[in-house]
Amino acid sequence: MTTSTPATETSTPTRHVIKGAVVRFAGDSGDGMQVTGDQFTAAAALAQNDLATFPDFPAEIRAPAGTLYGVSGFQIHFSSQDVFTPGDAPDVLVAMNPAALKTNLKDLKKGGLLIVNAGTFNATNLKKAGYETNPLEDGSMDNAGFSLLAIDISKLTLASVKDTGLSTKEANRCKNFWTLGLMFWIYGRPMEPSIKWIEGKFAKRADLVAANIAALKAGHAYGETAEVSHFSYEVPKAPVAKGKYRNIGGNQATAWGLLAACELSGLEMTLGAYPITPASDVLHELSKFKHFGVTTIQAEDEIAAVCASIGASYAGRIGVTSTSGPGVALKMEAVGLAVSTELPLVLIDIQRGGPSTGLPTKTEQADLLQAVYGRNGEAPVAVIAAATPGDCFYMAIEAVRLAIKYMCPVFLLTDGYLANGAEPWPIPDVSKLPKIEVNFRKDPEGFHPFLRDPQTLARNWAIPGTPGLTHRIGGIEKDFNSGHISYNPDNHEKMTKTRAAKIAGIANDVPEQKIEVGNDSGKLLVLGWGSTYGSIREAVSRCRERGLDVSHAHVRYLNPLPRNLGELLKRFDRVLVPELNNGQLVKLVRSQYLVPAESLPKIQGQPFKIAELEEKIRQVMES
Amino acid sequence: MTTSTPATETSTPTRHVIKGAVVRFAGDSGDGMQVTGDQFTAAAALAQNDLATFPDFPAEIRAPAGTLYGVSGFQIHFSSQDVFTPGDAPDVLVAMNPAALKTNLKDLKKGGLLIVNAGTFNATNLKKAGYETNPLEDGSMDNAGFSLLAIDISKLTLASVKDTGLSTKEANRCKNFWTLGLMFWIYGRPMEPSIKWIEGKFAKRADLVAANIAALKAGHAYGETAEVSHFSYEVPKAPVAKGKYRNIGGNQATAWGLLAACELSGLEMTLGAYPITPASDVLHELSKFKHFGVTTIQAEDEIAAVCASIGASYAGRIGVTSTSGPGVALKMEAVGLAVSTELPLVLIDIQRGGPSTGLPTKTEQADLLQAVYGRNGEAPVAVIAAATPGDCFYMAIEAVRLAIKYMCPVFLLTDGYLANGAEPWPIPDVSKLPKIEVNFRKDPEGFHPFLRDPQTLARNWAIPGTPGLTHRIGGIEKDFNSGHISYNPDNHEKMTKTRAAKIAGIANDVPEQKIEVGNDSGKLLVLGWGSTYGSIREAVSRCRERGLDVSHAHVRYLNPLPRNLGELLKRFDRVLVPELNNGQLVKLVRSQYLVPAESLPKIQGQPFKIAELEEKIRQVMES
Amino acid sequence: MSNIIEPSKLTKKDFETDQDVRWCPGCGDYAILATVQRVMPELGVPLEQMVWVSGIGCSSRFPYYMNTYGFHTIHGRAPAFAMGIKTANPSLSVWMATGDGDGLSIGGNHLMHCLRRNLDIKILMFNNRIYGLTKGQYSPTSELGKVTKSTPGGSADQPVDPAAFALGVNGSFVARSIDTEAQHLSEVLRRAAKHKGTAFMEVYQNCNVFNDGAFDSFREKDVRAERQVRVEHGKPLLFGTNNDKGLRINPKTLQLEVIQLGENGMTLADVLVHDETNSTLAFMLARMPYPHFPVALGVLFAEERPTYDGVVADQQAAAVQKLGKGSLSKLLNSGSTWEI
Amino acid sequence: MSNIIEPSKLTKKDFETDQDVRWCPGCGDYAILATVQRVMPELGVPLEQMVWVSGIGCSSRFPYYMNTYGFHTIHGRAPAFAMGIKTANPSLSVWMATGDGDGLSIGGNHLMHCLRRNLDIKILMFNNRIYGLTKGQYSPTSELGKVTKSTPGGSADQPVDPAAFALGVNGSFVARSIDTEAQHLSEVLRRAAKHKGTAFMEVYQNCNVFNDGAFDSFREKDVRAERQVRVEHGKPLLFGTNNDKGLRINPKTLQLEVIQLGENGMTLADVLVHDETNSTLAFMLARMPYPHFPVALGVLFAEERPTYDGVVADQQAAAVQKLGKGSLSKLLNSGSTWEI
Ligand SMILES: Cc1ncc(C[n+]2csc(CCOP(=O)(O)OP(=O)(O)O)c2C)c(N)n1
Ligand SMILES: Cc1ncc(C[n+]2csc(CCOP(=O)(O)OP(=O)(O)O)c2C)c(N)n1
Ligand code: SF4
Ligand code: SF4
Ligand SMILES: [Mg+2]
Ligand SMILES: [Mg+2]
Repeated sequence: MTTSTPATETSTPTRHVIKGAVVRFAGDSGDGMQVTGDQFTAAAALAQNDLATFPDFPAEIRAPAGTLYGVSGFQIHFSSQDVFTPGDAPDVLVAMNPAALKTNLKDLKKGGLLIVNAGTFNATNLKKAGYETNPLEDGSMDNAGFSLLAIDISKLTLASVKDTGLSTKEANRCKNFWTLGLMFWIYGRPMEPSIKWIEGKFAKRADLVAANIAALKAGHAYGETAEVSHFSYEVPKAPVAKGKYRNIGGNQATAWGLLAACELSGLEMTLGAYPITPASDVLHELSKFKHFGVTTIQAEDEIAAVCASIGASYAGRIGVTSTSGPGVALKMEAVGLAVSTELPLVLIDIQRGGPSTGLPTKTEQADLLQAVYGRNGEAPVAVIAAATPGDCFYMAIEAVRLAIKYMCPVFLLTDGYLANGAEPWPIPDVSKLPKIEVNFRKDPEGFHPFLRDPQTLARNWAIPGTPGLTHRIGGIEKDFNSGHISYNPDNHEKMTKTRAAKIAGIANDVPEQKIEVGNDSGKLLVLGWGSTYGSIREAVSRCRERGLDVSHAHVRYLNPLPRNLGELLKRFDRVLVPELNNGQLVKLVRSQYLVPAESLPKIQGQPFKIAELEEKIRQVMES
Repeated sequence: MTTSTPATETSTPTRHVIKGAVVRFAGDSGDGMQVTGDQFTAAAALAQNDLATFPDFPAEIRAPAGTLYGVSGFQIHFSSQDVFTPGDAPDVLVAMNPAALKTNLKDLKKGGLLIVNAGTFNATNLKKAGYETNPLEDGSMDNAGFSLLAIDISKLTLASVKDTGLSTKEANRCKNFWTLGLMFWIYGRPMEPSIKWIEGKFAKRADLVAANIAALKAGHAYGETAEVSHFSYEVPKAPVAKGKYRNIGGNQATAWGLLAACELSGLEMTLGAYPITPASDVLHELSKFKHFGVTTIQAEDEIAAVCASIGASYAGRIGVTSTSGPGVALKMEAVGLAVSTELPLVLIDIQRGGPSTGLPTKTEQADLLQAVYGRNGEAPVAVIAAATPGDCFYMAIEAVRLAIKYMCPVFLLTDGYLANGAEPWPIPDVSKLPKIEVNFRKDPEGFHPFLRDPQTLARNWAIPGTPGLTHRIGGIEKDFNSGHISYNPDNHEKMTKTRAAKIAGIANDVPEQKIEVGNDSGKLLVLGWGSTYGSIREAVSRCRERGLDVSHAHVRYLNPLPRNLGELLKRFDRVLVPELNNGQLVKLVRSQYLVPAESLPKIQGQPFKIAELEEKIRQVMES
Repeated sequence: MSNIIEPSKLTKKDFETDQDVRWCPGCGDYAILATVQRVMPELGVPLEQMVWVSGIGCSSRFPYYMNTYGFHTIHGRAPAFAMGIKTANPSLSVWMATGDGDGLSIGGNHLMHCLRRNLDIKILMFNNRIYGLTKGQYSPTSELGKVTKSTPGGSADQPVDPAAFALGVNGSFVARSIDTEAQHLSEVLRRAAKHKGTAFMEVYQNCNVFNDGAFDSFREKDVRAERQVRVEHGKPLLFGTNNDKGLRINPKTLQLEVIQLGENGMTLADVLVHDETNSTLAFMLARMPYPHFPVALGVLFAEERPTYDGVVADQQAAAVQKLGKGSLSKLLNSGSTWEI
Repeated sequence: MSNIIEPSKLTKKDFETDQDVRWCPGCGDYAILATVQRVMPELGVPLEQMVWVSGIGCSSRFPYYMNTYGFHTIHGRAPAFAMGIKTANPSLSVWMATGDGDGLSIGGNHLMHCLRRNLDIKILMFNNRIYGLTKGQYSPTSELGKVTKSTPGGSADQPVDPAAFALGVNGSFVARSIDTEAQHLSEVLRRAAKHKGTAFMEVYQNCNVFNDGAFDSFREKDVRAERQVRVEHGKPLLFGTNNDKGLRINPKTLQLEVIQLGENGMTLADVLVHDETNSTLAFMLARMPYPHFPVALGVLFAEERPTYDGVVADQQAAAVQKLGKGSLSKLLNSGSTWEI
């Protein structure tokens, strides 16, 4: 999307109608930027803008106040048109202290608006932020290509709440609502919903309710004043489909998708997990839903977690384990057992920056090859990936469906960017979601544990407690015809090929690869997977608006790859594969289809910016 | 090789000169077939035949006597020409009991010689072996296409040792030496060396010495008797290079190669290991060599084993860890740390049948992709593989050289077939082996832990105890210029690319890919790696003798692949990749070079037979 | 693979499988298997309600020979699998077979957490003080200086005592027995079956191939009486051929000591009475240095405590009680939503 | 990154690094770091001879702040890395920082084996009874029913006591202290430094963000005297504001009990004298149920034993003694060879 920014507007009292904007709130961990962002998001949603958000937490739990690494941010992109990412560079940057300014200013869009809380620009904070001199005074901001609103928000907040009798410390905490009030005014948002929220949130503290509301209103009133009035915008409704919406985050959607799978399959679920960033919230979220038949086990480590999940599957539940890269590495020996015993298992890998401990709070897509190949012996599993926060819900259901139908481990790949990102989400009609069929073996007649469905090649699932079906399974090779241990050479080859054929067969049970944007043949296909969906889609659309013959396809099924993918790729002169890794999907497609796909890697712990993709695509097409 | 078998010979009293033969000794675990095989091998070696051997142990520790799964075998292929494998089908099969006959007869070559100990064909043993009737009497062996020598070896043995006053139980144990004596006569071998061996072995038991020698001589004498005399052969010397030779097994060679690396680098070594079949013998062997400066740690598990090895590397030793597939899976998280901290680490994966516990005592090559890709994040390592038992010695040295020079983990892949196989080995002149250079950082001037050699990109190795170089390292991303923790996006990309470039650069430090057999261009290239060397080489040679335009190249460096490989592959119309897995190297070369290499998988826990490869190659070339 | 028999009619045969047992001839595992198969029918648990879980090792082959549900998993992880199985279906009777290597070397952590959580499963640890399946390396229970394939110069590790370990991590039931002592082992198995919580049983098992005779010095008929003390709750800790030796706490050193009844005024009254609810006593008995002291066999410690699976089940029930069975559509429509 | 100073001249400053410490303001880790940095110079170990190893966790960030060699490894595995480091170079002084999650949850097995082997390293376990770095899930030392992000209904796990665990697996040195008690902690550190073998120190550490006040009930000035018993070898186990309470073993129950001097005839003579060589007493002290009993702090147990690295080094030396420095060419030419 393109937004006309303040600088390009002629200043008039009436609101400037703009397509949309990208706003970033940045402040100290203690400044409540996440709350501000959430409230601002809710308002945009109610105004029926399309939007996407992304929080940016510091790596430290609670960094000392005022430090550079203690800065917490929240970015929102809202628009009257479809929105696919939280946006590249902010049109408006709100910096609540010097450190926030230092770490974020470089991102402000040319011609953008900078709002700073001048009240925090004292010697100590400036020093902590590494400023020799005060940037608000040393002239470094004069005609620096953006508009500056330097306001002593701290002072104005204290003034606005003085009658509530709060301690200065508490009073000072209200400054995020003062700021919110100002931003509400700038974008013409009603204050009521946030006032309601404040009343609910601080119900037990009347003084806090009064203070925060007072601050909110004061900030709003301040907007009215002359020097701000020409920064007033209106972002019309977006043409989004009718229906009921809610905001949903990636990890939340993943957890809720698993709950959905319980209801759709009628099975109970066991999540075995060990805390790890950025996966822990899946455990936290699911632990609230015991009444959905979900047992969450916080195991002693990742190995115990996956083993407990496999044990639960063996006993007839949906066994799920959630973790991130290093945890996945630890689970692989056990995943091999699930492959060999052919038990359903859902592995959720919320990828983060690697290798090793790497960049725990940053995003990356570098676990794909680990998921596909990272086990001893020939141990094929299914691998799928979610494309957006909301998509996590549906892919989690899909992971469970495949695991049960094919009696195999299924990896669901998401990443830190999806996990913490959020978007408005059309609430599905549960009654319309397809059921997941489960057939436990009951009949002793002719039973053995590795009897297979000739169609899917899945073995029958006979669970403890079933009379007449007692049997033993394990990780040693099994006889195709009896399920007993077998060291027979031909049998081993037959079983290995069968396990491989079973996974390969999934390709016939999943949608063909479709084109997201553009034609299904042409000069260039941009092939993506996972969380890069929004950036690629938007970048390709922009290139097409510029008349370039480029299309976008986004792979959700990574192993096996969609049955028509090879043929699709061959219909394009060139294939470009942008990934947040050093080139992984590109290896899979080159090896499988022998197409000269080209890698476009980014390994910075951050998502692609639309602009950089657009630029690369143009370069590629010119080269 | 082709051997003229007895049946094809006209029977005369003088010894038939044959190129060579494949002999298999098969009997009960308790029958001492391994000893017999070793003695027979020593004799062939002394006669200067070229040879290769392979033992075949039962999966159970000590299976009950007489059972099918309790059969233990030993196969030797000796010849007056170059020998590359222990041979496909035996020309001579020695079966010491019904179970041994039952499990091995199918392999006997058409026109071969079968020698059985008729004395063990009683009701119990026949039943245990699953024989309804006695195959020696029910006519099932009449003109079955092989010659039969049914001898009551048990009785003759007892008779031969009756004067030594041994208990029947002990006397009966001598029958393997009776059999050895017979085989010595058949191939015209001197008995003295084995007599010496017996005298040494049983030094403490004069009666056992006497008995075993008596049995040996009796068996030999029996050979003289009429009905055996026409099975008497002579296998001339092989045209092997001059020099001093010894017999060496794969795991032994691996262990000795590591000892060599200690001497060549002047460093001490720590092997962290946890027992696992078929890798345990590397631990066992190295534990004998403390006086070489080797510390072996039997850790509590594979994770502790690799971590202890990394700790040792950090402290300035050569850190090595040896294991098999499931153990490798467990080590991967820690390997990622070695990648990130850029410490030398040698991982020896003696591959076995998978997935999961799989077929622990069988061989397979299915850990290649795990070694290359099986870690979280972008975590490239070097991967190399040994081709023959003796080659394990040199590749172990190479693994250490690369690990130290490039400060990175190096996987050395061998497998159960190499581990337990053995071959005559020209003893190298130690003084001629290239030294391994080690430069510990000593100079505090301008030091930081991630300073790199501009050539190799290896970081400097500064070990605890060095004054002035105290520093901290870990698995979080590090700043390229200071080595401190860094969450900087561009730095992360730079470090990731640097680690990748460092590994890729190894290609310039290792030999170009050479052709083993045939021309360096043509119709078909058979591309192999690891333990399939002998079978492929022999099969390709035979095909060429038949006039087929086929060549053999064998990859020792799997990551990075040799710098000239892509260009080499493109010089052939077709590329066939035989592997003891479901197609792994073939994926790597297709993806990297976009050549339509074809996979020839065998997943039976057993090596390729020369004949089956020969057949496949012919089919491929005709198709 | 099996057919349906009602519990009361079950016999030893019903617990046997059609698989031939592949342990070495003479292995102590055979005796343990036979005793277990003999005791199981007494428990009145239907075949299909019983699950045997194991790791990897000779001992871990156990499930293949029990005609119940069985899961031969991966090395050292059996307790974690059992955790998933038991919490998924608490009505199952879950038994675990492990070895000193499987359970205490690679698997020590899972065993520790299973014990402290008090998951309601029964654990048989076959302690032969060696790695059998991998052909004879020393284990965490092998004595210091143990010479094996991997330690030709003798091991440098101080061993750990399984029972003391279990007590140290707060295990709720800790017992010891011997492979060949069918009766004693049977009694221990019955007690374990009755215990609600993790029942940890260490069974000394002879590996006649790689560690033959490891326990002969106190296992053989002729030495048994002098070298073993059979502990029974409420009974004095007596032993000896004439049952005239006893254990007491020396009031000064507060350490255990062996006393000879009749000698320097010692009477039965001086002998310590076993109290299986006293974890300190259990700890002392578990760690008595042998051969200076006899080996304590029997139920060293037993205490009823909430089980992990019990608490989990209760929380589940309480949640449904409080919130009703979860409804997805309610959930999806909860919180702030908006219509367009 | 550092320059060379001779040991005797070392000061606290020398042990500090240029990295700014990134723990939450108010975290107990700061106090521990300061105390450690203050005590280290006393040990006379050159900076370059000291190595700090850790796993992952807030506490495991410790090495970054010590100006010695440091290795921030992976979660739970620090003892295994220490094993490789110490055996590779026994002259190094190896210290380990870990947490209740790093050391007892994922890392319990390595810690157990380190303790039983008696590797000569010093281990500081920061026990805040919570997972700090991952923002507040319960840990193996959290009390049963602990409500956290991952256990909204309360945890179902019975906790394990680190000191009892260490004693159960045969640890040779087990001590306890508190983050804020600089003097007491200093003394424990000195004792640990002197101990040859694995010195295990549990330090109660306040996580003011996710488990604030976990130890206040016995840590605060006003309650300290009544709620803590400071154990010292050879000294009676007295506590209380007026030092008039003591611990004794009840001769009947053989259990510890608290006695009030002066009441029903109890005198100092009745009070148990601490014997740090008595593992049973240590076990009792470690497991005293709180708050019914005070919390025992100090060196609970200490015993000199052969160390793993010591035995390994001796074996190495002996081998060279016996066989001479190994020669590759001798080896290659040994056994049966033949010339062609
Ligand atoms: C991950 C892994 N590491 C190692 C092994 C090899 N292994 C199998 S059993 C075993 C030890 C067995 O010892 P124990 O548990 O005492 O059983 P036992 O054979 O003595 O009954 C080992 C090391 C394995 N199967 N898997
Ligand atoms: C393999 C792996 N699993 C999980 C994590 C995530 N993780 C990091 S620290 C930690 C627990 C920290 O708790 P503790 O050891 O008590 O340290 P504290 O932060 O409380 O000082 C976890 C679960 C990880 N880094 N690596
Ligand atoms: S190796 Fe030992 S433990 Fe294993 S089966 Fe044989 S005798 Fe039993
Ligand atoms: S989270 Fe807790 S333990 Fe970690 S630094 Fe903050 S206060 Fe300390
Ligand atoms: Mg054992
Ligand atoms: Mg903690």
